[in-house]
Formats: sequence, C-alpha cells, structure tokens
Amino acid sequence: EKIIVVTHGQANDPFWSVVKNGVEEAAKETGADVDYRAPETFDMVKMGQLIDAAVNQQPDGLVVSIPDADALGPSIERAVQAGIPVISMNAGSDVSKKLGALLHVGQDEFTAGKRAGEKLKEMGGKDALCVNQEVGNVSLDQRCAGFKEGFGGKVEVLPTSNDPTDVKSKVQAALQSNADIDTILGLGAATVGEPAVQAVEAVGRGGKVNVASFDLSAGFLKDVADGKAAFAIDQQQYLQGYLPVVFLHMYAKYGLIPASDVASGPNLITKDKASQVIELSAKGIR
Amino acid sequence: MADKTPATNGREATPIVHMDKIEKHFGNIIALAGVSFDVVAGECHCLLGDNGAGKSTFIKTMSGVHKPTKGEILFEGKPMVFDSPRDAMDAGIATVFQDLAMIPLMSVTRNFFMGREPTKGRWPLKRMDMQKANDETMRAMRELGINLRGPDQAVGTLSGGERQTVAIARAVYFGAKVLILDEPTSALGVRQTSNVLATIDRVRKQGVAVVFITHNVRHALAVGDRFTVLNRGKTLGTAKRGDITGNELQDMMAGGQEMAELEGSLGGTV
Amino acid sequence: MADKTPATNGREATPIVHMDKIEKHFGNIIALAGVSFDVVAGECHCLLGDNGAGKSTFIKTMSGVHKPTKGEILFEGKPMVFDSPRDAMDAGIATVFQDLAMIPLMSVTRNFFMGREPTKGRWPLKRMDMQKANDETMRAMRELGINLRGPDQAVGTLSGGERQTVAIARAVYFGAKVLILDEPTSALGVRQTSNVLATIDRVRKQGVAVVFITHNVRHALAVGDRFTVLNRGKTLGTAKRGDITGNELQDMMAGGQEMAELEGSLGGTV
Amino acid sequence: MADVAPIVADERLKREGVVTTLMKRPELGAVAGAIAVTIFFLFTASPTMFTLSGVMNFMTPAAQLGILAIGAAMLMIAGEFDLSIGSMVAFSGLIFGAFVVTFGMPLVIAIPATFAIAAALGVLNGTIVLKTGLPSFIVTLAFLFILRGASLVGLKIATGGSTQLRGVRDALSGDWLAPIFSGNAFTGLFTYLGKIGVIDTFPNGTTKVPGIPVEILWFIAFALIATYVLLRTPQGNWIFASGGDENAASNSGVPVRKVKISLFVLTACCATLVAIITVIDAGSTDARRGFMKEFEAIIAAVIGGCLLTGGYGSAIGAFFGAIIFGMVTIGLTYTNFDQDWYQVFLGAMLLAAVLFNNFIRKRVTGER
Amino acid sequence: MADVAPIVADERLKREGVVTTLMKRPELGAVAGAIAVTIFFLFTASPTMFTLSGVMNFMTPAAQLGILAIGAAMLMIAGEFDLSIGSMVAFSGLIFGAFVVTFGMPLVIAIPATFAIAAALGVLNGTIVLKTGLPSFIVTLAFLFILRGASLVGLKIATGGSTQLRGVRDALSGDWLAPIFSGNAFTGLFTYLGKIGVIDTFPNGTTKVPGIPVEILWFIAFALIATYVLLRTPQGNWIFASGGDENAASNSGVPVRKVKISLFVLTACCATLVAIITVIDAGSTDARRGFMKEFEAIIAAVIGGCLLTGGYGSAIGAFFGAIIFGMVTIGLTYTNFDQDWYQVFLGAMLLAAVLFNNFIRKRVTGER
Ligand SMILES: Nc1ncnc2c1ncn2[C@@H]1O[C@H](COP(=O)(O)OP(=O)(O)OP(=O)(O)O)[C@@H](O)[C@H]1O
Ligand SMILES: Nc1ncnc2c1ncn2[C@@H]1O[C@H](COP(=O)(O)OP(=O)(O)OP(=O)(O)O)[C@@H](O)[C@H]1O
Ligand SMILES: [Mg+2]
Ligand SMILES: [Mg+2]
Repeated sequence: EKIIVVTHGQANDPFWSVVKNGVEEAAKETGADVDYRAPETFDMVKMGQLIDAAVNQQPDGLVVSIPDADALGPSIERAVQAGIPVISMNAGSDVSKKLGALLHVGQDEFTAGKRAGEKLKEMGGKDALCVNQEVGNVSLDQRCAGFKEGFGGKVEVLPTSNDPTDVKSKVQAALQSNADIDTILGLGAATVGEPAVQAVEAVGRGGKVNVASFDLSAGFLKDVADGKAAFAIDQQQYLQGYLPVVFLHMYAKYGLIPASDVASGPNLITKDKASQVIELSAKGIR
Repeated sequence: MADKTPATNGREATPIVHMDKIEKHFGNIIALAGVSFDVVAGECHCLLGDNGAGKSTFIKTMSGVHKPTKGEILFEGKPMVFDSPRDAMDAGIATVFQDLAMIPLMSVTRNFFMGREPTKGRWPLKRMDMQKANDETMRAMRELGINLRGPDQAVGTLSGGERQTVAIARAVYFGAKVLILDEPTSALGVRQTSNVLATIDRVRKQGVAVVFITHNVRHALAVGDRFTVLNRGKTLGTAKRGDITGNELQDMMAGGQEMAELEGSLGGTV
Repeated sequence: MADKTPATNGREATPIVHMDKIEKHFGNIIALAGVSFDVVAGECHCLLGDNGAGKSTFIKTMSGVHKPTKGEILFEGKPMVFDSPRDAMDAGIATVFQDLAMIPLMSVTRNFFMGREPTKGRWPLKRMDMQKANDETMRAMRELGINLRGPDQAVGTLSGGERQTVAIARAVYFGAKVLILDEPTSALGVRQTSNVLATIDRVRKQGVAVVFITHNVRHALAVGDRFTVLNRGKTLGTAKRGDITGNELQDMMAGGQEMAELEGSLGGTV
Repeated sequence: MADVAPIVADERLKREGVVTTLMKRPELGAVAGAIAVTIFFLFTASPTMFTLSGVMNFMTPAAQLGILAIGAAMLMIAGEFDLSIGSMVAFSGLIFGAFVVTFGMPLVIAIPATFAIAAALGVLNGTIVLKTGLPSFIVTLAFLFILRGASLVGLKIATGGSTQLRGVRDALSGDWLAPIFSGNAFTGLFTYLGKIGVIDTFPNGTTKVPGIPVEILWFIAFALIATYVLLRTPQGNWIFASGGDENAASNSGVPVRKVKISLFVLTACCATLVAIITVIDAGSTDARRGFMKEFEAIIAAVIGGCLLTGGYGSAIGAFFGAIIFGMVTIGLTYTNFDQDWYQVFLGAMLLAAVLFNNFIRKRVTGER
Repeated sequence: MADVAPIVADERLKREGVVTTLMKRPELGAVAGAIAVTIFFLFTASPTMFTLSGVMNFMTPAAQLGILAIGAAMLMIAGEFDLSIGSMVAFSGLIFGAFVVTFGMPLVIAIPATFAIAAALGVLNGTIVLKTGLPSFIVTLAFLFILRGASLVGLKIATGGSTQLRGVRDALSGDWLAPIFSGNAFTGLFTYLGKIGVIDTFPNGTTKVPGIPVEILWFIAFALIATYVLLRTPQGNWIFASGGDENAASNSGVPVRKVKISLFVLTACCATLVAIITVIDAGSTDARRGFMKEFEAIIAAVIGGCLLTGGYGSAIGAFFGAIIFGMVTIGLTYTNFDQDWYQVFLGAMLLAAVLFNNFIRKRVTGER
C-alpha cells in the first residue's frame, strides 16, 4: 500500500523535517510505503505539479498541506475524482472539507500566531517585532498576521534571511534603533529564536525583552529553560506527519476514519516544560 | 617634406571625406594632436607612419568608431557626425580595421555579411538568404586568392591570412564610396598581397576613394596617388605620387630616426 | 625545387629541434599532412608558404600548444613530448605567436614577464620585482625602437605594432636555445622591422636557433640561412641560402599559382 | 582577376558522417543529455512517469521554465544576463492579478497592459545597462530585489495586508481569451480519445489527461520561433555577433544597442507570459512566485549549451535544457528514494547529464 | 643597436593628478560606493548605527560574507565561478560539528581535518572543470545541490533525525584554539577602555562591545594577503592572466590548470573558515547554513569591480563590496522605512552605490 505526502515545506526546513520524521515513524509502524515530497522553495505552482505527479501514481492515500486553496484546489479535486482518499494537514483547515478531503490534522498558522500574540500581550508587551526569515512564504506571513491580531499593540515585521548571523545583526540593529521594543516573536526557533536571544543579550536588554518563537529547537528550548526566552509555540507537527498516515492506513485496511478534524496545537512550551522536551527536540521529534 | 605639402593645393575635385584638425585624447594619452587629411573619389591616399603614430586611431575617427575630441569631419562637403560605425557604413564608408572586427565563434559567411545580411522572402518570413550569402562569400574570397574549405568554418579557426582576407573581401564588397584599409596586407602571402593591391587599383578606377595604411613602402608606391605621413600624432606633410622617392618616404616613415644597419638585400627599402 | 632538397644533407651539426613527419588534424580538417623540419643552433631557418599552408599550426606543435596527430619531435636528439607550452619554454624554446598570446587588460610589464616573473625577497615575502620588471621591459622595447609612454599601459590600448613589439621583445628575452617567430614583422614600421631583423641576426650569432616565418621574401633573404616552403599542409622542399633566388622563392611561396599582374615597382618581389 | 580558381574538392578535408556533422551543433548535445535522463528514469521510476499524464505532468513545469530559459538563452547569447526574470514573474503576476481582480479588467485589456508594463521595465533594464556600461548582472540584480520587494508591497496594498491575491479564476470565468493562456488545449479531442479508450480515464469517466496544457504549446512554438530567428534571420546574426565581441560587432555595423534592449524586453515579456499563464491556472498569485526562477532559467540555458561569456548557444538547446531540468526535478518524485536525498540526486543527475552530453560530443567530433 | 634612444618626458601625455591615478584602480571605485552608502545612512539611520557597537554589528555579517567574497573574487578573476560556496559552508559546518561533537576531537585535529576535506572537494571541483572543459558554473552548480543535500542527510545521521547539530560550544569549552576562531579579540583592551570611559558600558559595568569579533580580523587579514598576492606576486599575475585569456596565458607559459585548481581549493577553504567561525560562535550548525551565500559573494565581488568574464577585479574591491552589501542589508533596519519596502530599498541602494562608483570613476578618468 502506497501513501504520498505532499507539503509546502522543504525537507531541510527544521519544522518540516520533524513532520517528515513523523511520517517515517508512521510508515515504519504501519508498514506502508510512504513518500514525502515538497517543492524546493515556497512555490505553489510547483506544489500543484507535485500533487499531480502523486495522483498519477495512483496511491492508496494522499496527505497534503493547503496553504493556497486556489492554486492547489484543482489538483486536490483531481485526486478526489481519481478516488484517492485525501487528508489535509497543517495549513488549510478552512477549505479542507470543501475540496473533498476526509479530514484535517493540525491547525492554522493564523490561529497559532494569534494565540502567541495574546500570550505576549498578557505578559505586558506593547511594541513588538515579528521576525520573518522568509517573507512572501504565505504560511509565515499568516503567523505574523495572526500575531498582529492577537497582540493588539504595535507590530513591525522584520524581514531577514535564513542566516543566523544576519538575523542576530538585524535584530540587534532594530533593538538599538528602537528602545521601546519589548517583545520579539521569531517564526523559526533555530534560525530566528536563538539569534534573537543572543541579540537581546548583546544589547544588554536581557530580561526586558520577551522573546518567543514558533517551533522548537534544542537551543531555543534551553534558552526558555534558562529564562532567557519566554516560550516556544509548538504545533506538535510530528503528529501532523504521523497521524494522517496512520489514519489513511486504517482507512485502507478497515475503512476507519475519525469523524472530525484533529487539532495538534498550538501548545505553548514555557519554562517549566522546556527542559523535558529538549532531548526530544534534539532528535527531531518535537 | 614640410615644404612639399602645398603640392596638394593644386587638386580640383572636392574631397569625399575631409578631416579637419582632428584631435583625439584617451584619458591622459594624446593619440592625435591635430591631423588634417582628405581623400577624393578615384584616388588612393596612403597614410604612413611609425608604429604608434596614430594612424589607426585616425581612421577609426573617420569610420565612426571614435568621436574626435576636437576637429571636424566633412563628408561630401557637409559637416557630419557619425554616432556609430553603422552611420558611417550607411554613408558608404567601409573599413578593414587593423584588428579585423570579426567574431571568432561565427562562420565566415556570417562574419562577411554581419550587419548587412542579404534577405529573401517577405515579413514575417523575411529571412537570411544563406545560399546567396555563402556563394558570394566563397566567390569574393576566391577573387583574392583564398580557397576556403567551406563557408561555414568558424573564423576563429582560420589562419591569420585567411582571416584578414575575409575582412578585406567584406570591405571591398560593401565599400560604396570610401574604402579604408588599415594594414590590409600585413598577414597575407605574396599572391594574396598582389591580389589585394590589384583590387585597390581596380576599385579606385571605379571611382571609389581609397585610404590605404601600410608599413611597406613598395606597396604604398605601387598603388598610392598621394602619401601622408603621421608622426607622434601629427602630420609630417602630404606628397603627390612622383614628387617623392621610396627612400625619402622610408626615412619619413621612420620618424626621422636612424635605422639599424643591415647587411644584404635590405640596404634599400624594407 | 624538390630536386634541391638534398642540399641540406651536407650539414654536420645535430639539429636542436627535429620534427619528423608531423601530421595534425582538427576534426575533419587536415592542417598538416606530414611535414619534416629541423633547425640547428646558430642558424635562421625560414618557414615560408601561402596563407593557410599550415605554418602556424606547425610551429604551434613545435612549441607545445598542439599535440601532433602523428609524427615525432626530437629535441637535442631525444624524443620529446611537450605537454604544455610551459614545458617547451622550460626546454628553452620561446615563441612569438601570430596572435601574440597577450592579455589585453594587463599591463605591458605584466605581459612581458607573464609566466616567468622576476622575484625578490624570500618566502613568504617572495614577491615580484616590479621595478626590475618595468625597467627591463622599457629597455627591451627601446632596443626594438618603441618608446613606450609607460610600462603600465594596458596592452589592449597599444597600437598594433607596439603590441607586436612587446611579444617579440619578450621572446627574444627568454629565447634561450630556440626562438620561433611567426610573422613577427607584419605590423611593424620600417624602423622597427629593421631592428627586428638585426636582432634575429644578433641572436643567431650568439648560437640561438631561429625559426622565422614571413611572407616577405626580402626579409627572408636578408636573414635566412635555409628556406623551407610549405604548401597545403606539405613541404615543397628546403633550400640553402645562395641556392635559390628571390624570384624562385616567391614563385614557390605563391604555391605555384599565378599572381595578379601589377604595374609599377611591384614587378619584382612583393 | 578574371581567372578565379575553380571550386574543387579539397584534399585537406577528411570525410565525415552525418552524425558527426549533426553532433557539432550545440543543441544536439543537449538532446543526448535528455535521452540519457529518459533512459535513467525508464529504469528507476514508476512506469506511470511515461504514461501520457505522466509526461504532461513533467512537461508542464519544463514548459514554464523553458519559456523563461529560451528568453534567457537569447539574452545570454547576446552577452548579457537578466537576473530579474524570477522577480518579474511575481511582479507581472501582481500587476495582472490586480488588473483582473481589483480593477476587473477583461483579459483583452489586462494582458496587453501587463505586457506593456513589463516591456517598459525591460527597456529600463537595458537602457541602464547600456548607458552606464555597468555589468547587466549587477543592474538586473538590483531589479531582482526591487521587483520582488515591489510585489510584496503591491500585494499588501491590493489585498489589504495579505501576501496572496486570490480570486483570479472567478474574475475571469467566461473570458473568451482565457483558454489561450490557461488550462488545456484540444480537450474535445482528448475526451473523444478517452471515450474510445485510446487514453486512460478515471473511474468516473473523465480522461486522466484533459488535454495538452497550453504552456506546452507556447513553449514549443516559442522554441521554434526563437530558433528560426537565431539561425535564419539577420537579427539572429546580430544577436550572436553582439555577444561574440561587442566591439567587433559594432564596428561591423551591427546595431548592438537595439539588439540588446530588444532582448531585455523579450526576457521581461517571457516572464510576463509565464506569470499570466500560472496566475490564471492557479487562480492566485503570491509574493514568492518565480522565486529563483532566474537561476533555473540560466541553468537550463547552460545545460543546453549556452556560454556564460556570450556569443554561443541555441534556443533548441535551452528547450532541451529545460526539459532535462523539469524531468529530473519531477521525475525524482516517481522514484523510490528518500526526499532527504533529493538534492544530492538532483546535483548528481545534472552533472551526469552534462558530462554525458560532453562525452558524446567529444567522441563524435574528435579531439578539441 | 647600442644607441638606444634615451628616456625623455613624453609630449604625448597630458598631466594627471594623483586622484585620477588612484581612481583608475578598480578597488577605489568600490570605496566611493562605500562612502556614498555611509553618507546615506548618516542622514537616514538612527545614530546608534555608527556607534562602536553598531559598527561591529554590521561588520560581523560583512566580514563573514567578505571572506567568501574575496575567495570568489580571486576565482572570478581567474575566469571561473564556484557556486558551491554556500553549500560548502553547510557541509563543512556539518563535518566540523560532527568531528567535534560526535567524535569529540580537539580543535587542533578537527580544524585541519575539516580543511583537508574541503580542499579535497575543491580539487574535485577544479579537476572536473578542467578535465571535461565544462563551464565551472554548471559543475559547481551540481555541487551546490549535492553538498546541500549531503549536509541534510549527514545532519540527520549525526543527530538521529534533527536538522540541527548542537552542543559544539560545550564540546569545545576550554579548547585553547577556540579563541582564534570564535568570540572576540582584544577583550582585555576593551574592558580597560570601558573602565576608563573611552567606550560605552552597560549599567552593570560590562562594555557594550566586548571586543572585536575575530571574523573581522580574519576578514581584514585575508583582504590584505589576497591583495598582496594578486598585485605583488607571480601567482597574482598568473591569476589575472588565466582569466584574461586562458589560451594566451597558457601559450605564454602560465600553469593555468594549477592556478585554477588552487583557487577552487581556496574558495572551498574560505567557505570552511566561515563555517568553523560561525559554528563555534553559534554553538550549532544546521542544514540551511550558508544558503544563497554563493550569490551574495558573487554580488559583493561584482560590486567591488570584478568582471564576470574574468581577468579583472581586486580583492580590496570585494572587501568593500562585502562591506557595502553588509551595511545596506543591516543598515536598513536602523532606518525608519517601512520594512515591507526592504527589498526595494536594498535593490535601489545597490544600484545607486554602483552607479555612483561608476559615475565618479568616469568623471575622474575622462571618457572611456
Ligand atoms: N584606447 C586607447 N587608450 C589609450 N591609448 C591608446 C588607445 N588607443 C590607442 N592608444 C595609443 O595611441 C597611440 C596611437 O595608436 P594607433 O593604434 O593609432 O597607432 P598606429 O599608428 O595605428 O600604429 P601601428 O602602426 O603600430 O598600428 C599609441 O601610442 C597607443 O598606445
Ligand atoms: N583549430 C583549428 N580548427 C580547424 N581548422 C584549423 C584550426 N587551426 C587552423 N586550421 C586550418 O588549418 C590551416 C592551416 O592554418 P595555419 O594557421 O597553420 O596557416 P598559416 O600557414 O599559418 O597561414 P597564414 O600565413 O595565413 O598565417 C588553415 O586552412 C586553417 O583554416
Ligand atoms: Mg595601427
Ligand atoms: Mg599563420
């Protein structure tokens, strides 16, 4: 039995590599032949073509993320037409049913961002930076948009590259030129969260600026545990990879499928929980 | 020879090209320091001079490659500014540059007709007439004594003389009113050289004005009607055919400096 | 002239370079179809022939640029394979290529010493001796009759003759045992030409073997000890100085084909 | 001079076969690479890759890339680069999307207007390069950033804050020009073929391949026209000459400036064509569209035999270069390897394809 | 021949000022660009940008980029490209991280071992390019993919599933070689300067700037050495010659192959140096390190006056090119511009910097 997973996240993206690890674990446990595919950059056109390629191979199940329902819709509908059971994950909870997917695992980036914003607002934040390492990647943009809504205060989006040195310098520059910044939200723990903590320390504002980040990395969790950072937002994306495969396996085998969507997050990892998950994170499970 | 300069005053015909007190500077380098020169239809005007005298720079201003820093160009009596070599060509001036101006990776035919390709058919099917272009190229080359293996050999793989012949044949083919030849025979064999000299003679008789640059006094004397000598960016003067001997000319071309003594048959002109 | 070939058999000295039945093909093009040639110390051996005869290809195999398709090269009596021009240079062969082998964007001095830069100081501070390099370059150029404005002018902005002189001066400077000159005087003025011919004479007397390619019969006769004529990739034969007249040589160089008739002083040799 | 030597068979030429003659053309090397890649996938990939729908599936991205690659190749032959192609795809997509969705224009106005803006940007690129004499690499690089940034800002303005503009498909439903720029051609024929069983159908009866995606037709047509222009027209001659040696070309009377500016316009228009096709097809556009496509286009052109230094290359080469690239990127998903290894395979296959092409050419044409 | 003409002042030369002579050098154009950018930020950016800590802040990424850019510039002068630099940063980082963390090697072994592996890859790159005659663009592009993919696979193996390898700092605590490759230099001096009030301190008494980040010192040292090699040694001459005209250089006796292979090794080693510095500093490495750095390095080299066609350029130019690029990317965060416009500004400033540089040079040196 063959299951194909097509997402919009590259295999070397820290977030998506965890999803992929979940997929592999499920494959091992179910014995299914599972392939993970993703375009090399955030590229909706290419992703549609990858879904088409998957449909051509007539798999017994298809798992997709849906960051752009317009662009991917026709390809997903084609899969459904071909009689392939489809489960959506991560992005696209709102359109999943309409396009004919069986169910959705995971939750919206927007909701997660909003949740983080609310929490940081609670912690007293008024003036925030949303550090985006890949501007134009819609799912990252949505995290910032959700954050803006939940936070309520002043939010500036700081575009950076994937390079930690670059991120650190830019965050440092932003902190130096604007003394009012009291909150930083990173959209990736290893690429943005860790250097942002370093930048805050470097300008001597440790303790005065709340740093939070999406996703987990061992380094950032350690910062959380040490009190240098506020919290990490975890979607438990391992489940977003693991569950759909298991569900599809069950569906193929016995026709069993949960009746409603599964929300895998958001889940805020704060100081008390951080040290427990460091090890798992270092292995690419959280 | 400065005293011989007035010799040209007696000419009647208005020159096709008249260059007046041309100066050309490259940054801080002064290549031409005020050179006047003219050429009339049906004559071959030789431009002579030592290495680095400024001959190539001068004819490049004439053919639109360089803009003169100072001075005026009169074409058929009217002041003219050539913005590009294409303008000069459209006016009927064709040039063999010393560096030949050819594209090594392209075939002989394509180089030959570069910029003025023969076409056939009508738009949108107007296309290069490759058959005609190939034939004309082979014919023109054979006339100058070069039997090419084929018209599609890349110019970069031709021998030095073959390549020079392509450039000459092209200029002769397109030189409607003025033909400028910058050391055209430098890489040519004896047979090809005599063909080129004969060609110069022929086109001159057809009424084309020829500007001929050479270091070979014998070649200059064989076809030249007038001789202008440049030295270090200035004119030393102009002489008519018959007013000057080969040895006098040779001395002037050497810029007045002494030559190394040679035994043997080189006692006379090099 | 085939009957004159044995004339060379009488020579005693073993040749420095002996090329035996060299063939060279480029894809489907046969440039050399079996050419044998040798040169001994202290002689100037002229290589003559029509355009495209294969002269440049031949000397390029001698100087390590091309590998022969067939045939053998003996250097000082021993079979030798040059993997690169650098090997040939290390063996003492210096060449002026027809295309000069210079880098237009680099200065005269840097081109002059390219590949064999003079250094001073010790590692790690071993560095180019620019002062010496500049002085030597200017001196070598002046000896051949070119007064450069400065040693740091880019070669690309030199006049054709100036550039050629750089290449010649460089080869003479480094030509320890064999000096190969491919049409070295083609772009030179009369004064520079006589300097180059005098230089050939001088180095030959110092025991260097000189291979001299030219299209100018008078130049060949002025300095040549032996004359080999190539035609369409084959040797027409070799003659000693004195065994052949200028007109005979000229006819052979034209490849036996007729030349265009010319009026005036060109009746004799071009 | 009258007695010109007659044309005789030249003893200085060896005979050579048709194969050799053909293989000397730059484009035919790329064909060898394409064949090698095909053979590789025939052995390793799921057989569905070479079914009709599989072929359409990898030809679609190849076609989109190829349209850009052919434009890039022509510009490279003329000795210049355009690094702004990828950003131009995003920018044109935004302009086009805004015209259609925000201003509600019909295609017959929106498309020419988008092309006009793209062409103007092409002229701007070209003019800056030629007037200043700066390398086109750096000038178009600046436009890579500027246009990418402008797309982001423009999208936010057009959508009121999002980086994704949706609703193009709805806005265009029923527009008579849409079938030329989107969807599939020959759908009628394919449905018929499906009915009579010549091509596969889904269980519900629709054909697996509804038709030929229009970009493939555009791609083929463009490759043919570009090849014709390059090889058979004076303009083609000028393109090669401009790239081979700008000075020599200009000294021989080639209007180098006009040639280069036209080609900058061409690359901008190629990007716009791809933008229009993908925006209509996807029904949306976002700020990441066309990301890195400039490099992929240059890669495809180089695989197809273009020299980075200009003066050499072919449109057909770029055509096959794009197919090789498309086949490798999509084809790998038909095989059973782990996605983690994807890039290793991609790199290895690219190298293998060009090495093979090179090896074949050297074998066939003899040394050098 | 004895009576050689004497050297006389040449009447064919106009006098020219020192400024003109200086401005003719390619590197000094880049200085003009750097000055223009500085002036721009002096007026628009928060004054903290040009405090000591602000300068260190933008010089750190500039230095990391610059080390790559100088290597890339030297290779470009020799007429070749290395597109694998960025992936090489990730790959060397992985190798180094694995040596230190997984195998527990001390730096004195791990560093030479990492460099050895990088050098071997450089030799491989160079050999393939030279043996096959394929363009280096395409060969190193293949390695761009291969090394990037290999880093991912290697990281997953080394960590058991994560794309981030951490624990480098712990593994190295106390290693005597670490201060040469990480952290800050002259900390003692800076603490002293802080005490006597010459430089700013935080309320708790520590200096705002603990020292000079070592990469800046490496960067400066490397720029000086590279400049010395290029301008003052035979090897420098060979580099220019190889890029100016490979055939002519080889015909004049330059060992072109050796030169090029050495430079491929150099770029690989530059990438490794950057990898080691950043891995020790960050304490971790991940699969995305060095992403796109190859292009940034080439951009910096081109801003600094390198020609893409080879044969022209300078190390000092690349030095300032990297500073310009670093200053612009980081500097824009110090300004009040809406960060959505970031890329637009980045592009515009790059263009402005090179245009200014070009304008100045043309003004000073006269036409042409
Ligand atoms: N682009 C340039 N930049 C700087 N100097 C130049 C440039 N072009 C020519 N020169 C200089 O101007 C002088 C005249 O050069 P030109 O090529 O006109 O000489 P020429 O008379 O043709 O010499 P030759 O007989 O050797 O061809 C030379 O000394 C040369 O160095
Ligand atoms: N790389 C090459 N590829 C193909 N053909 C070549 C190549 N090099 C030379 N040839 C051909 O070989 C023949 C001999 O060329 P070569 O340059 O040796 O002639 P040459 O005797 O030096 O002529 P010239 O006096 O004109 O310089 C020419 O017909 C040329 O077209
Ligand atoms: Mg000249
Ligand atoms: Mg020759």
